[in-house]
Amino acid sequence: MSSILFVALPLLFGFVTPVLAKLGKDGVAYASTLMQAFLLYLAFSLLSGDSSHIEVISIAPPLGISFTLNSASLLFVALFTFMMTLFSLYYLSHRKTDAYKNETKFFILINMLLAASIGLVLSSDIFNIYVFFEIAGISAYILSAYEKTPSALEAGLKYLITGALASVFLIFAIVLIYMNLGSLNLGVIAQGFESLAFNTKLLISLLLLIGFGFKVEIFPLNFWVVDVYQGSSTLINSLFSAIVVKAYLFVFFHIAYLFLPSAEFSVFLIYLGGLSMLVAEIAGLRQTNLKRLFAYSSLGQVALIFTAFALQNRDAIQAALFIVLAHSIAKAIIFFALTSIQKEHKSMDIETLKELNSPFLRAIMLIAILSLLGIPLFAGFVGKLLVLKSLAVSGFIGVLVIIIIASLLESVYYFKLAGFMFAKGEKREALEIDFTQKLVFSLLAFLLLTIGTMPFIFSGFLSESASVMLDSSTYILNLMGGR
Amino acid sequence: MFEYLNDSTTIKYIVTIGSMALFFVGLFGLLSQKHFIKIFISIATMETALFLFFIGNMFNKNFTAPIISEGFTDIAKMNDPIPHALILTAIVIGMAVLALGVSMSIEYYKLTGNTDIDKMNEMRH
Amino acid sequence: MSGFTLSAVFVLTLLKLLLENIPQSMHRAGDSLLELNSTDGVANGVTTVVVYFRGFDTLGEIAVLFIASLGIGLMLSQNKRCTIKAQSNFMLHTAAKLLFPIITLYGIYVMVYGHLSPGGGFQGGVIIASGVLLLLVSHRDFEVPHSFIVALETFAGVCYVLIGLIGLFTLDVFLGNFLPHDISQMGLLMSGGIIPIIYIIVGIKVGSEMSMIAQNLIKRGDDV
Amino acid sequence: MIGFLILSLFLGIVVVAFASIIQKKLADSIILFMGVGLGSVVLFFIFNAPDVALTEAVIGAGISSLIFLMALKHLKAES
Repeated sequence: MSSILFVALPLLFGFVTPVLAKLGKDGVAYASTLMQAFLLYLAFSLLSGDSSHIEVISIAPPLGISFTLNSASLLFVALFTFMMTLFSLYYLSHRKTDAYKNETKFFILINMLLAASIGLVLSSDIFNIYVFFEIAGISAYILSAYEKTPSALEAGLKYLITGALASVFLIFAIVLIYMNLGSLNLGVIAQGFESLAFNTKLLISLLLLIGFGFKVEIFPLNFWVVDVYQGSSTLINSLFSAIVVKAYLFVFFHIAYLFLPSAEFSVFLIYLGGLSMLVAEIAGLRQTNLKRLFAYSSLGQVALIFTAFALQNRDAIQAALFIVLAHSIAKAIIFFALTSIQKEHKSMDIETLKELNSPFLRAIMLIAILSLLGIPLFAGFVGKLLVLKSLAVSGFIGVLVIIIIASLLESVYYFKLAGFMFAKGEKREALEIDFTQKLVFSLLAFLLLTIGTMPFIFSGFLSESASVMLDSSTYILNLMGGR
Repeated sequence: MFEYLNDSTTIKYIVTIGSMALFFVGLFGLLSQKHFIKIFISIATMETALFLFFIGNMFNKNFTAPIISEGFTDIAKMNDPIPHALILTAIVIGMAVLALGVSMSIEYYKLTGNTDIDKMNEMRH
Repeated sequence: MSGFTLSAVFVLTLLKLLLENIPQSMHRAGDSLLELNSTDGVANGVTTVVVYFRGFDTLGEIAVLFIASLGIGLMLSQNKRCTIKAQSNFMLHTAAKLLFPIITLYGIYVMVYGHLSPGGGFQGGVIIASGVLLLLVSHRDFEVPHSFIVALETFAGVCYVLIGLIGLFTLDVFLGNFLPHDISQMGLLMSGGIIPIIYIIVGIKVGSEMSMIAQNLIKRGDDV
Repeated sequence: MIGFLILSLFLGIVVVAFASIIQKKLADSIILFMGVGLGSVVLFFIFNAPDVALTEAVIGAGISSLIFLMALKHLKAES
């Protein structure tokens, strides 16, 4: 019952917003934030409840669509609602001086994005996943073109064309699955997948990989990502980086664990992840635009998460979940801070950091960067260490070396950034950050430090989520038992 | 006329090869054409090819449409309705995405005078 | 020609893999659905699937249309509207006026009989929107009443979710069929419980969204 | 008969689609694309899917071609 609410409430809110707009723009803004806070409360009350949060909901029970809420999907739902609530809080104070045009449409779009991301994570029906894939996609296209400048429109168009292509391949995979297995329910598909001919299995997996590969930003298919990040507005990038990619990553691996054709395929995925990380970091080295630079850093981190998920054992998945948390929080900080900087300095060149006169922002950004880099006592460290450890245990020494090289390259540009931030030089007037924003920043930074210094608080739940994610037989059993 | 084509396996072959040929045309257009409208037409062609592939492969010529009406009440002899429902949904979604893409390209053209997908490089300078 | 070679190689590989094992006819989910279909008293199997068994997909689909229409409005919105140029041809003018009620009637028929015959909300909605499109093209000064459309689409969207939630609270199933749907009524207009109602709601939503899309595309000012 | 019908319709659709893709003039290209939509409507009808045929008729061949034509009003007409 509650898992439907996570999707139905934001959708309902989106549908009523045009009428709510009659109340005034402030009303919509506060109502939207309140609704997201309510979802956050719901997610956390489920998290702190009893440990077995498995809930399967079937819509039209015998053969319809099922939603599964277990520890793994609950973790992502909580992350998304948390990030979205903080985003709204940040935006509430940002909009006083620098609101988007047609603000009600903006609120509809972010709530639709939230509903679709949650739907992607919860859904247990492959065609339903396609529908949410499209909702998330289409609201992301509009959000990236939102400002209607030439570069924003270019970003939106590139995103749209690649997204439409991705959905063509996803439909192809779904068509083949239904033709060969006669069902769309993930449980039924997972049971029958083993018995298919090898070629069909290979074909379906490749089509799924191409379809989702565009969205999880994996190497040959990620040519569009950087332009989209640069063209869209800085604030919206935080949503792309903290929510949308994470939802696609979860769905992709959730499906992959249920039906992966062979062990060779997962080795292929591991090498693909390592390669993507290396390429992203090399390309990131010579960037001078901050948004572009952090886009490359996102690509690198996502590739690291991809590699960790592809290792397909419990420790690696736990590590991946740690990086998911650390990366979402750090990127939210970075893009919020860049928004504040851009508002003041009107430029996103790396040189602007020299003129930045705000000790608070500098400290916060430094924490985020150190966490992204994986320095001990910061959140990124735990995940990276665990990934390297499980790579070594599984015997992928080549990938281990590639990731270490990529991390070193990464550190080059992060230190360059830090150097720019603390360089002596002419400073602008002090950049004022109001109380709400300070609260958001401090909360996020505090979380990063907490995860970094006391990972044991989280590791229990994360390892449970990891084993739930990997345990496909229980998932199938619950799905079939739910009927 | 051409009775040997009426075999259900032959029909499946015709459908598979024909729809993949259409898919090829769409993919070729996507890779070779530059104009936005052409790109969107290519994507729409690819989608249509997939829809034809799906419906055609699930089609059994001895069965009826999945609608109960006078004289057609034998449920066991009806075509599977699920592909029809899925394709219905997919057609509408595809159209929505294309319409959005077209409107974005109109705005982009108004601002830059460019309709060429290869010349989209606002960010490279 | 590299695009040609690349796509040819890709599609030929696909074709080889596809032709090697053409799926056999087997028992699929749809067959069991058809058996259940008769218990709902809805003659059109596709309608049952679209509205009832896969109702959440349809909700997602109208959400996609809603967002797309909103996005198109956002993209093409500007202060300057298309100015009235030459008045269109008298024949066109009159013919459009005459045709519009007929098209609308046909759209409503397709929409209302969606559970009995081919067609339904999507098709009916789009047919009505194409009537609006005809008016928009032929009458340069015609404008879709904006606030009315907004009210209509909000009403439809909210009704859809609310009907789903009522089903959730009464029958423990999202979009549960809580209205009487007796099998003996099959083939009558009043049959199938909530299914025709939802399809009409979908039709209203689709029709209003598509009309807005058409209006935005046509009335976009000619120069910046 | 039905096999021949399907075969010839597919042949027609592929040829028309190819012509639509390589056509230089966009208006012609869109009209040909409408032809692809119409052909697939007939195919869907043959495949016992009247609902899909109706949808494809109003959306695939109808509205989306009209959207392309409306766009043509605003865009450069040559590719």
